[in-house]
Order: sequence, then C-alpha cells, then structure tokens
Amino acid sequence: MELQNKKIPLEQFLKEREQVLSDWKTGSSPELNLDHAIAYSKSLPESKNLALLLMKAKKENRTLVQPRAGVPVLEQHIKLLQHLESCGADVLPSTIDSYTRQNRYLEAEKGIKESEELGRALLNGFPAVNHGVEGCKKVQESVHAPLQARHGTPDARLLSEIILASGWTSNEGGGISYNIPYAKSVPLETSIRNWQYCDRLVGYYEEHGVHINREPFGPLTGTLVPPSISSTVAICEALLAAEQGVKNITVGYGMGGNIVQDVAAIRTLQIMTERYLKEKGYHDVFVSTVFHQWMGGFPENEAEAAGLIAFSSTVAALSKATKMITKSPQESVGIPTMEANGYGVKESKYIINMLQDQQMVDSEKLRIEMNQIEAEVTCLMTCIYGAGEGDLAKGVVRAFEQGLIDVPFAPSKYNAGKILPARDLEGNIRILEFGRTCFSDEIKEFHRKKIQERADFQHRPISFQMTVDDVYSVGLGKLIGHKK
Amino acid sequence: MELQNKKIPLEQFLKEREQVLSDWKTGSSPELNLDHAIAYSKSLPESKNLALLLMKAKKENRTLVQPRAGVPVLEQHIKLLQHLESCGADVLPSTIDSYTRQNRYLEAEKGIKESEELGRALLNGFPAVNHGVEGCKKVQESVHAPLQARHGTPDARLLSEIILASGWTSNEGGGISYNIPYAKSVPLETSIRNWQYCDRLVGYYEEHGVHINREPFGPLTGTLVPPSISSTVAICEALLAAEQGVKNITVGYGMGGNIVQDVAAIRTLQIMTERYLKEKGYHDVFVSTVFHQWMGGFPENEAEAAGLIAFSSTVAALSKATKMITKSPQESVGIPTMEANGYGVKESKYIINMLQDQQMVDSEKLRIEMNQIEAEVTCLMTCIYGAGEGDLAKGVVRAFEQGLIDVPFAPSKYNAGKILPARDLEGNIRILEFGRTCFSDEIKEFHRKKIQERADFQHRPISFQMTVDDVYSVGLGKLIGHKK
Amino acid sequence: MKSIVIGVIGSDVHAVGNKIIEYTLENAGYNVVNIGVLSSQEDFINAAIETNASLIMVSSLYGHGELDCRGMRDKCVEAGIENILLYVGGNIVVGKQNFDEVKNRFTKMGFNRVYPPGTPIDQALGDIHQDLGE
Amino acid sequence: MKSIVIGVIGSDVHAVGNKIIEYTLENAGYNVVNIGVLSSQEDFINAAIETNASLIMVSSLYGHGELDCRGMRDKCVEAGIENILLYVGGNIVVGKQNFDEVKNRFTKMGFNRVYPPGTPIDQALGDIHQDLGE
Ligand code: B12
Ligand code: B12
Repeated sequence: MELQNKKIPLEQFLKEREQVLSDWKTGSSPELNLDHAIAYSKSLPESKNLALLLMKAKKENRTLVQPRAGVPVLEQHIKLLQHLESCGADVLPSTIDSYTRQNRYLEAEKGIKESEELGRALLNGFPAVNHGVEGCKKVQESVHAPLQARHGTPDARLLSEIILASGWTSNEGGGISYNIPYAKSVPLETSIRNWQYCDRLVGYYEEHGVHINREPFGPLTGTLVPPSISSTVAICEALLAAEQGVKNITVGYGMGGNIVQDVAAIRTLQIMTERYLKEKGYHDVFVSTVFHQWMGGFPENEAEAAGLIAFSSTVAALSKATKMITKSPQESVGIPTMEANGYGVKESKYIINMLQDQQMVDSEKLRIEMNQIEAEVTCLMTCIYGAGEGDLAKGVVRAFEQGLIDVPFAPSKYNAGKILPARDLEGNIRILEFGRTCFSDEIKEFHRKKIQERADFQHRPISFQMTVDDVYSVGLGKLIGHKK
Repeated sequence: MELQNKKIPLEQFLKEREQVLSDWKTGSSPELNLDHAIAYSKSLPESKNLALLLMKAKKENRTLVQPRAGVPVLEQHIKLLQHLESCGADVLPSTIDSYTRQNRYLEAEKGIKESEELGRALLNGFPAVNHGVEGCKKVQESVHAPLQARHGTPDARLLSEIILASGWTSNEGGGISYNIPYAKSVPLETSIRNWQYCDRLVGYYEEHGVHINREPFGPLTGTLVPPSISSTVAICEALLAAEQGVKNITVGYGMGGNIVQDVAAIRTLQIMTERYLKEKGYHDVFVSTVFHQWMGGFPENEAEAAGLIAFSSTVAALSKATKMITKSPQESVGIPTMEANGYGVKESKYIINMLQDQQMVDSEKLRIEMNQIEAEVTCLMTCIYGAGEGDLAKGVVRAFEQGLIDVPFAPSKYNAGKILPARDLEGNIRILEFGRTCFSDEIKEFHRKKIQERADFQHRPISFQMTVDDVYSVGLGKLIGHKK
Repeated sequence: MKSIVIGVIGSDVHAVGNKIIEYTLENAGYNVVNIGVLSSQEDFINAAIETNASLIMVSSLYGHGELDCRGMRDKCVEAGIENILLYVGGNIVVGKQNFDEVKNRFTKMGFNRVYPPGTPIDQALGDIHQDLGE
Repeated sequence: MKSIVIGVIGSDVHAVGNKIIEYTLENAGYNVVNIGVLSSQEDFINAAIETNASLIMVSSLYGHGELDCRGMRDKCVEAGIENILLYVGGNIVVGKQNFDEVKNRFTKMGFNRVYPPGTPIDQALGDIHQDLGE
C-alpha cells in the first residue's frame, strides 16, 4: 500500500498488530491484550505519567532532568534506575540495546545470557523485547518517576507494544529520526510506515483515555546539525504523529554550543511546532521541548566533561526547555557506571534548580537568530510539502531522496549526505556546503558570509577540513576548530 | 601622623622599612636589599610578570584562570603549584596561612614544624614570611607562570617585602578589603596606612622599572555583598594604590548568582574604576578585572560543587573578566587535595576556552542593571569623599565609622554591620535593610520594591530570616532562599 | 533560660556562621553570649564563668582548629568549670579527613560533641536540648 | 598504493569517525575501501579479498565490539587471507574497563593492534606506516 500521511484505520491496525505480536515469543503475553493493557495503565498513579508531568512542568516554567541508562540484566537495570531516581532524575529512561534496535532478538538473548554469566554487561542497553511485558512492568513498578523508552529503532512496533502495556508512558523516536541517523539501508517509506503504527498505537491509548507522550529524536547525528535541519525533522514527525492521534509531543534539540543560537533554536522549535500543528488542523496537541546536553564527541578528561555537562545545563535552563537529557563524565569512554551516571544527574539538576528563576534575556541578537531559523525551517517545510504534492509522508520521502533536506554525517543511504556544516566566528553552526538542499539564495548567502568571515579570520580556505576540525573541537576543549 | 591619601615620601618610606624588616628574622636577608631585589626582578622573563600577562589577556579579550592554593611545607607547596600549572593554571597563587595573616610568625613556625612531623598540613596556607626570600624564590623558580600572594593581612608590610624580593609579581589585598572581612579590632586607619606602605613599595619597584600588579580583594565577606558595595571598596583601594605609585590594578568581584547582575557588575567595575582614576588625575594606570567563582557556602556534594564551578566559569567567560579565581569540588569540606584543586582548574579552564568567542549579549536589561550599579557607586563615592572633606583615606575611615558604607556579615567592629542583603525574585542581590548607608531615596525605593515583590511572591514577611535563608540557599541547591 | 557561649576560636575570622548561630539559638530560646571571631580559649572560658553558662560552642572554620583547641578542657578545669559542656563544629581540621579519626582527636581533647563539616546549627538543636535538658 | 579496508562492525551506526577515518587515510596516501557502518565480518573480509588489501581497520564504537569481533581471525584464515593485518579501535567494549585486559582479550582474538577509547585516527598513522612499510 502506498505511504501517505493518513490515520491508519482501526481494523487495519488491529490486523497488522497480530502479525507484529507474533514477531518474537514475548509478543504472545496475555498482558498485551489491549483492554487489559489500557485498564492497567489507568490503574497507575498520575505521577507516573510523563505526558501529565510535562504539562505541569511547562506550566511552572521548569526543566525536568532525565538521564540515559540501560543495562542488559533486569535486576541490574532496576538498581540503576533506582539509583538515578535517588540522584534527582525527574524522568527515567530505559535505553534499549543495539541488537534490539535492529530487531535481532536472538543476539540480544545471547547478550543477556553472557552478561549474566560473566557478571559484566555485554550489551549496550536494556533489551526490552526480550524481557517482555513481565520484565518491563517489573521495572516500572520498581520506580516512582515516569518511564520512557529511548532507542533508535526503525521498526519499533513490537517494542512499543511491550513498553506501553507495561505502563511506560513515553516512547522516543520517529520514522525519520530513528532511521536516518540509525540505519544504513532501511527505506524511509518503511520506517515512516512503522512509526505510523507506533503512533497509531499511542492514538489508540489516547482514544481510550490514557495519555502517552511521544518524543521525536531531536539531535539526529548529534554532530554539527544546523538547528533548522533538526527542527524541520522534528516538526514533520510531530505532524505525522498527530495524524495518528498522538496528543502529547516533545520536540527535541541537541545543543550546538553558541548560547544565543541554542536558546533561539529551542524557542523557535516550540513556536513553530505549535504553529504547524494548528495550521494543519491538529488543535489539541500539547507541545513541549527537550534539550540534549552536548551530543557530539566529549572531552576525555572527567573534569572537563563535568564542565561541559554544567555548561549544557546552564544553556538548557536559560532556554527553559521543558526537559533536558543529561550526559555523564565518562561519556567519551563508554557506557557510564551507575555512579558516573548519577553524578551527571546530580550536577545537572543542581544547575537547573539554581537557574530556575532566570532565563535568557531578550535581545536584538536573539531575535535575529530566531528569525533566521524560522526562515530556514519555513523554506524546508514548504519544499517538503511541495515534493509530496501536499502529502507530508510522501514529501519527506521524496525530499530526502532528492537531497532537498540533508542530515550531516548520517549513515543512511537514503540521505544525500552532501551537506557540510561548520561553525562561524561566534561558534554558531552554519552551512559550508549545501548539496541540493532547497534553501533560498538569501539563506545561502547568509551562511556563506558567516563561513567566509571565519575563513578570513583563521587565514584558511573553506574546505571539509574546517568541518573535520569542528567535529573534533569540543572534545579538544574549543568550540571552534582551528588548523593544526 | 594623621592619615591622608598622599604618597609617602621616599625617606620616610625607607625609614619605616628598616623597622618593618626587623619584625621577624627573615627580614634581615641580604636579598631584601632593594637594589638587589630590583635587579633580580628585572632578570626574570616577561612571561613571569603578571602585570604584563594581564595587559596581554585584556587585549586578547581572554580570561586567565587562577586557583587558590597554599600548604605549609615548602616542598609540598612547590609540588602543588607545579601540579596546578600542569592542569592549565595561567596564574599561580600562594595562599598564606592565617597565623601569618595575623603576624603570628611564632605560631606559624610551630605549624610548619608539626606539619612536617605529622606528615599532614596543620596550617591552612603557605607561611611565606617564615619561609623567607630564600623559600619564596625557590617557589618562584620552580614554576613558569607568574606568582601572586593571596592572603587577608591587615599588616602585610613584611610579607609584601619578602614576596616582591622573591620575584612574585602581584600582591592581593588592600587597607579596607584585608581588614573589614579579615579582622575584628584593627582600626581602618592602621590597615590603610599599612597598605599605603605596601603600595608605596610597589610604587618603588615601578619607579625602578619593574611592573607589579596589585589586586584589591573584591568579594569582601563573600556573602551576599551587593555589587555597589564591593565595587566602591575596590575603586577606593585602586585610588589609594594609584596615589602610592601603583600602575597595574585588578579590581575584583565575587559572583552573586544572577547572570545579568554579575556581568553588569564586572562591566561597571571596569568602566568606573578607570573613570575615577582618570578623574582623580591618575592617567597611566592599567585596569583589569577579576571574577571570583561563587564565594559563599558551597554545596557539600562534589557533583553539585563541580556544577557550581562550571556555572561560575560560564558567567565569568560571558563577562569577559580578565581573570577568574577558581574553587574546588571540596570547597565546603576543607582545603582541597592537590587533585581536587587541579580538577577545579581543569574544569574551569575548559569552560573559559569553550566560551572564548562568546560574550554576554547587550540588552535593555543589562543596561538597566549597569545603570543601577553606577548610580549606587556614584552615591557612595560622593559621600565617602564628602566625609573626608576631599581626602579619600580620611573619607573611607569616617564613612565606615558612620556606617555610610557597610559590608554585610563583616567581623570588624569598625564596620557598622547594620546592612542586610537579600535576593529579589530573579536572584539579584538587593538590600533589605540599609542601616545608615548613604544611598539616595530613589535607590532605597528601588531595593525596597524588589524585596517586596519577593516577599509577596513567597508569602512571607520581610525579615532577617530572608537573609538567613539566602545565606544557606546556594549550598542547598537554590539561588533564592525559601522558607523551611 | 540557660546560657550558651558561642564564638570562633583562634585567628579565624569566619563571621557568617557565627551570626547565624546566634540568631538560631536565640530563636530556640537560649541566652546567647556571643564573643565573636578571633577569640582565644581564655575569652570563651571567661565569658562562660561571667554568665554562668552551661555550654561553650566553639566554632572553627579555617582549619587551624586542631592547634587552637588543644588544652581547652584543662583550662576549664583550672578555671573551676570542669563540668561545662564543650561542643566544637565547623570545618575543624585542614582538608577532607576521615571524620571518625578527627572526632576521636577532639574527643580526646575533652570535647563532648564534635560535628563534621556541613552540619548546620539547626541539626545540633536536638543535642543541645538533650544535653541541657530543658 | 596500499589498500586499507575500513568500516564499522556489527549493529553499530556511528558514522562520524568512519567518515573522518576515510578522509584522513586518503590524505595520508592510502587507497581506502570504506564499507561503512553496520558491516559484518564477512563484509570486511570480502572487501579485503576483492581489493587485495593489506590491512582491515575495524571500528566499533557502540560497545558490542567484543561480541561482534569474535572469530574474525578464523574467518580470515578460512578465506585464505590469514596474514592480513587486523586493527580494532573506537570504544570497543561496554563501559570504562581496564584497557590492558581489554587489549589482551582482542589480541587473543587475533587482532594485531588494539586502540583505547579516544585515540583519533591521526595517532595511528605512525603504526600503519610502520606495519605497511611504505
Ligand atoms: C555522536 C554519538 C552518537 C550519535 C551517532 C550518529 C551517527 N550515526 O554517527 C547517535 C546519537 C545516533 C548515537 C547513538 C548511539 N550511541 Co553513541 N555516541 C556518540 C558520541 C557522543 C560521539 C561519537 C563521535 O561521533 N565522535 C567523533 C568521532 C570523530 O570520533 P570517534 O567516533 O571516537 O572516532 C574516532 C576514534 O575513535 C578513532 N577510531 C575509530 N575507530 C577506529 C579504529 C581504529 C583501528 C583506530 C586506530 C581508530 C579508530 O578514529 C576516529 C576518528 O578520529 C560518543 C561518545 C563520545 N565519543 O563522546 C557516543 C558513544 C560512542 N555512543 C554510545 C552508545 C551506547 C550509543 C547508543 C547505543 C545509544 C546510547 N545508549 O546512548 C546508540 C547506538 C546506535 C548504534 N546502533 O550504533 C556509547 C558507546 C558505549 C560503549 N562503548 O561503552 C558512547 C561511547 C557514549 C557513551 N559513553 O555511552 N551516538
Ligand atoms: C565565606 C568564606 C570565607 C569569607 C569569610 C568572610 C567572613 N569574615 O565571614 C572569606 C572570603 C573572608 C574567607 C577567608 C578565609 N577562608 Co573561608 N570560607 C568561606 C566559605 C566559602 C563559606 C563559609 C560560610 O560563611 N558559610 C555559611 C555559614 C552559614 O556556614 P558555616 O560557616 O559552615 O557555619 C555553619 C556550620 O558550620 C555550623 N557550625 C559552625 N560552627 C559550629 C559549631 C558547632 C558546635 C556546631 C554544632 C555547628 C557549627 O553552623 C553554622 C550555621 O549553620 C567556606 C567554604 C564553604 N563552607 O563553602 C570557606 C572556608 C571555611 N574557608 C577556608 C579558608 C582556608 C579560608 C582562608 C584561610 C583563605 C583561604 N585559604 O582560602 C581565609 C581565612 C581567614 C581567617 N583568618 O579566618 C577553608 C577552611 C579550610 C579547612 N578547614 O580545611 C574553607 C572550608 C574553604 C576551603 N575549602 O578551603 N572565607
């Protein structure tokens, strides 16, 4: 059937569902009966519902704190989450391992077993599908804060079924953001279609009175992504989700490093997502934002990493994003120990609390940067709808196919990979090479001017070496890359 | 002889000098011969001169990083400084112990001996006078960065002689800032007179071609000091120093916690110090600024403390202060280990480097805060000159006597101690109780309004309890104190 | 109303905690005799004798506490107030040290209660209440 | 011009380092055969055979390196390229582990060089140069 941005009819959804649940043995759990799952979800306290918590936080102008965390063995995972909660995490994650993300449940099974035997983790996350509803419910019942699945799965249908039936109230991802940065050869049609299912499932829960939050993955490749690119993807995914009945969406952004650009990005993202939703007829969707602490290569030294974490938190607090995802001082080395992860939470929470009553001051400069992002997003959105002849889902597929939108450093072969970012003299992320992206001449001129200023200042030619230097720079302790 | 703001005549200075040098046995070192000391200082490389380094940093719009550090045993102290240098400190300190600060050299001697015997430090700093020129020179010759003495000594004449003869190129302190927060019953006349000597000594070096930096101690009690109070003290000390021939002055400020107020304070301090120096006829004095990371009670948890250090660094970087003094994650517990101190330096330096190309954006709000501080400082300076009938030294003594200027929480009985600070709704430090300070009615009205807003918001009466809550708050993880 | 002598010992000028201790103890209903910063052992003892105090609370923040507090109990004995309660708190030694050992050192010196860094005065109110039995 | 096969093994999609390695090795004068992310052991080996490569550089960033790399040397032997150089680098195990032990594990698997986290490709150029002897 041809992909289109259209709510999946109930029967079709239920029919597909049978197939999805038969994918792996844990799909046959009686707990996956929808009536049962809805009843169970309704029996949980409101304080465990992320959709509600986000509404509350946004009203209070507060920024919630959430780490990433997941280990293969169930008991260890519970212990980990309880520790993070005690460190002040407002929202708890379960980061899913990479085999599960690729639907390789057999390998995940092996990974769990070996991790148990060797007494050390061999998987990089929590294999939720293998643990099934029974395991995931146990996790949920062992903590107080709302739970969210965080992954990177092009086909997360079974995973989504399992976590929602377990009382987890949020699912990260989307047909673009969990494909382009996370896969090599999954067609966008396929991942978008699969995520329509995931969103439809959330829509089903909503129709039956259970609020569920959905969060497109904002940072994409985490590496020098211009704010307008990531915002456009987030807005598209918000619109696709809303069509399937999602009512509570958190759009995300990965910190760039220039404070003004970062705050401008969060503010614009909130405003434009709401605007597009309204414009397209989705009037009852609640929108909030999530700010990711620096998502690119981290410094190796733990003191420096701790500095970067607090700096990220400062910017998040000033932006008044509704939620912030934390890193740990061990980021550059590997999956953090429980203690290191808790350290990141404690440190981040401290800064958020300290800055509770301050926000970025309005200025001409901030306004200019917001206008710039707005103009760029508008440009991209217009050409996506154009490419789809009015249909967003088709538009997204074709726009990527034609390189009209392009994500830097993405592994997917369905991404053009021609765009090259680089920083300007103040560290703002700009575009050095546009590929076939459909930005207007005016926008291109703006970026060229900014990059030229830097080239002049650094006495160097404009080239990929600039981008490379910028990829390394934050890890080496500077925002703007310098020639070696 | 009556105290006045007048350069000490050379003969008088040299006569007094004989007495000063006879205070303790190390004063008789032949290295203290002025010709010899000047020749030695001139033989040192420019890179070891803090006055020059500050000029360079200011030109490059860079913020230098300096920790506090001092241990009693010479070899340990050298090891400590070398470690801090390897962590990236641009300027090295030697924090002097508290017995030396009170000129109790006999007790310091005991402390050194016991520290050596027990293998752990019993003194809270480096007893420079006891170690004498020989020891202090050895310290200086063991490192590459410029050295500065940091202390809190009302009578630092002998100490100053020893460190300058040892090739240290900066001395922190001043007749007000090293008395009011650091003493109980030393009359201001005495400490100002003693610091005129210290400044005259620097003047002597300058006259003989050796640049020496002087740094009034900006943060005072480190506890909720309104920016206009600390700025006024800094400006007075800059003027008193300039009169004695000092040519390179770094005025300081301890972070308050509201980003806008903090940046406004540093900017205003730079501008107004320069303005007053010019106005009073000192045309060739180079002024720079130093930002102190949070100087009040620190959080106990090391992750939180690390957060506060990076947050402080972020504000310092945005303010473009010429130098920043760092703290360690062990601040609330005790003198840090070498490693913890180095951690603070590394973390801080990382943030300074990251933010090298960004600064606080101009805004209406920033301008208002700067104007406010300017108006308050002008008010205080005018009434200090008035109290002294035109003589600054006399004016300072009388203004403190009459409580026209008043430092919160200061131990000195020569400070009125009637002023009470508290934060407003955005965390700016305002004045809750004015005592007899000579602020204009307009200024008082402004503060009252701000404090009233907070009282209304927090549903509480305006009282000392507000101040108390604010003293505890940062240590407990909030900027603005809340009722328990 | 029982009297408590408070102050900061030795060459220590940390005044903030001292002011807050005074305020807190007065609010808790004690007669507070505050001898302030830079106080010697003798200053504490004289104040205690003059005011017939039941408790001396020594603050030491700056690290020299160990040197400054030695022999204080002996001086109390000499002055005829051998049974007076002695508390010490603040940041009483240099640096981060194992607190059990620190406590041991000060207990041996004759202090009845020894508090680790970061114990705000409010947390000691229970002890005071218990020891003074009011 | 010697050929080097590069790629990211297993279910790993970290693409940034891979692109930079390609760029750096080409600048250093090698013929780079980049099989990209999500590559199996077979993909590496087939590419090496096809291009007559002297060295396979395996990247593993995501933590499953230990599971993904096992048996790779045996597969090389089976495929008749038993003498090919095998390097591995990135963040090759889960979490912060003692690197000597990690190195040992991978050496036993038959890797000629094993790099700790945070070793940028530039730092390995010397080794490559030495091992390929050009
Ligand atoms: C950016 C990033 C991402 C992006 C990647 C986008 C993309 N498609 O490329 C996103 C956000 C999508 C992502 C996803 C995930 N990531 Co990731 N990611 C990072 C991060 C922050 C930076 C990586 C990077 O690009 N660095 C810059 C490049 C230039 O450096 P590099 O990759 O290290 O490569 C250089 C060197 O390592 C070396 N090198 C590499 N290979 C080889 C081989 C040889 C032989 C030699 C000599 C040298 C060498 O040369 C390269 C160039 O100089 C790192 C942490 C860090 N380093 O700070 C985590 C990190 C690699 N990710 C990690 C994990 C676990 C994941 C996820 C599972 C999600 C999660 N749990 O958080 C998923 C995995 C998805 C998957 N299936 O692979 C972990 C791996 C943990 C471990 N090994 O214990 C890390 C270390 C973070 C952490 N501490 O938890 N990630
Ligand atoms: C503000 C401050 C200053 C100000 C003090 C201004 C003034 N005159 O009051 C200034 C900047 C002048 C200063 C100077 C110095 N300081 Co100072 N200072 C601090 C700081 C940051 C906060 C202290 C404070 O006011 N806290 C808020 C109040 C409310 O808390 P408090 O003082 O801890 O008191 C509470 C509790 O401790 C408790 N308490 C106190 N006494 C007692 C007694 C009993 C019996 C009980 C039950 C409870 C109790 O109740 C109080 C109220 O709740 C601390 C570190 C920290 N805590 O974060 C360092 C600190 C105390 N200072 C220190 C030092 C070393 C110095 C200096 C020598 C300079 C230096 N090397 O940096 C000089 C010493 C000068 C001197 N001769 O005393 C060290 C002490 C080191 C140690 N013990 O190992 C500390 C711990 C910092 C550090 N980590 O190096 N300091």
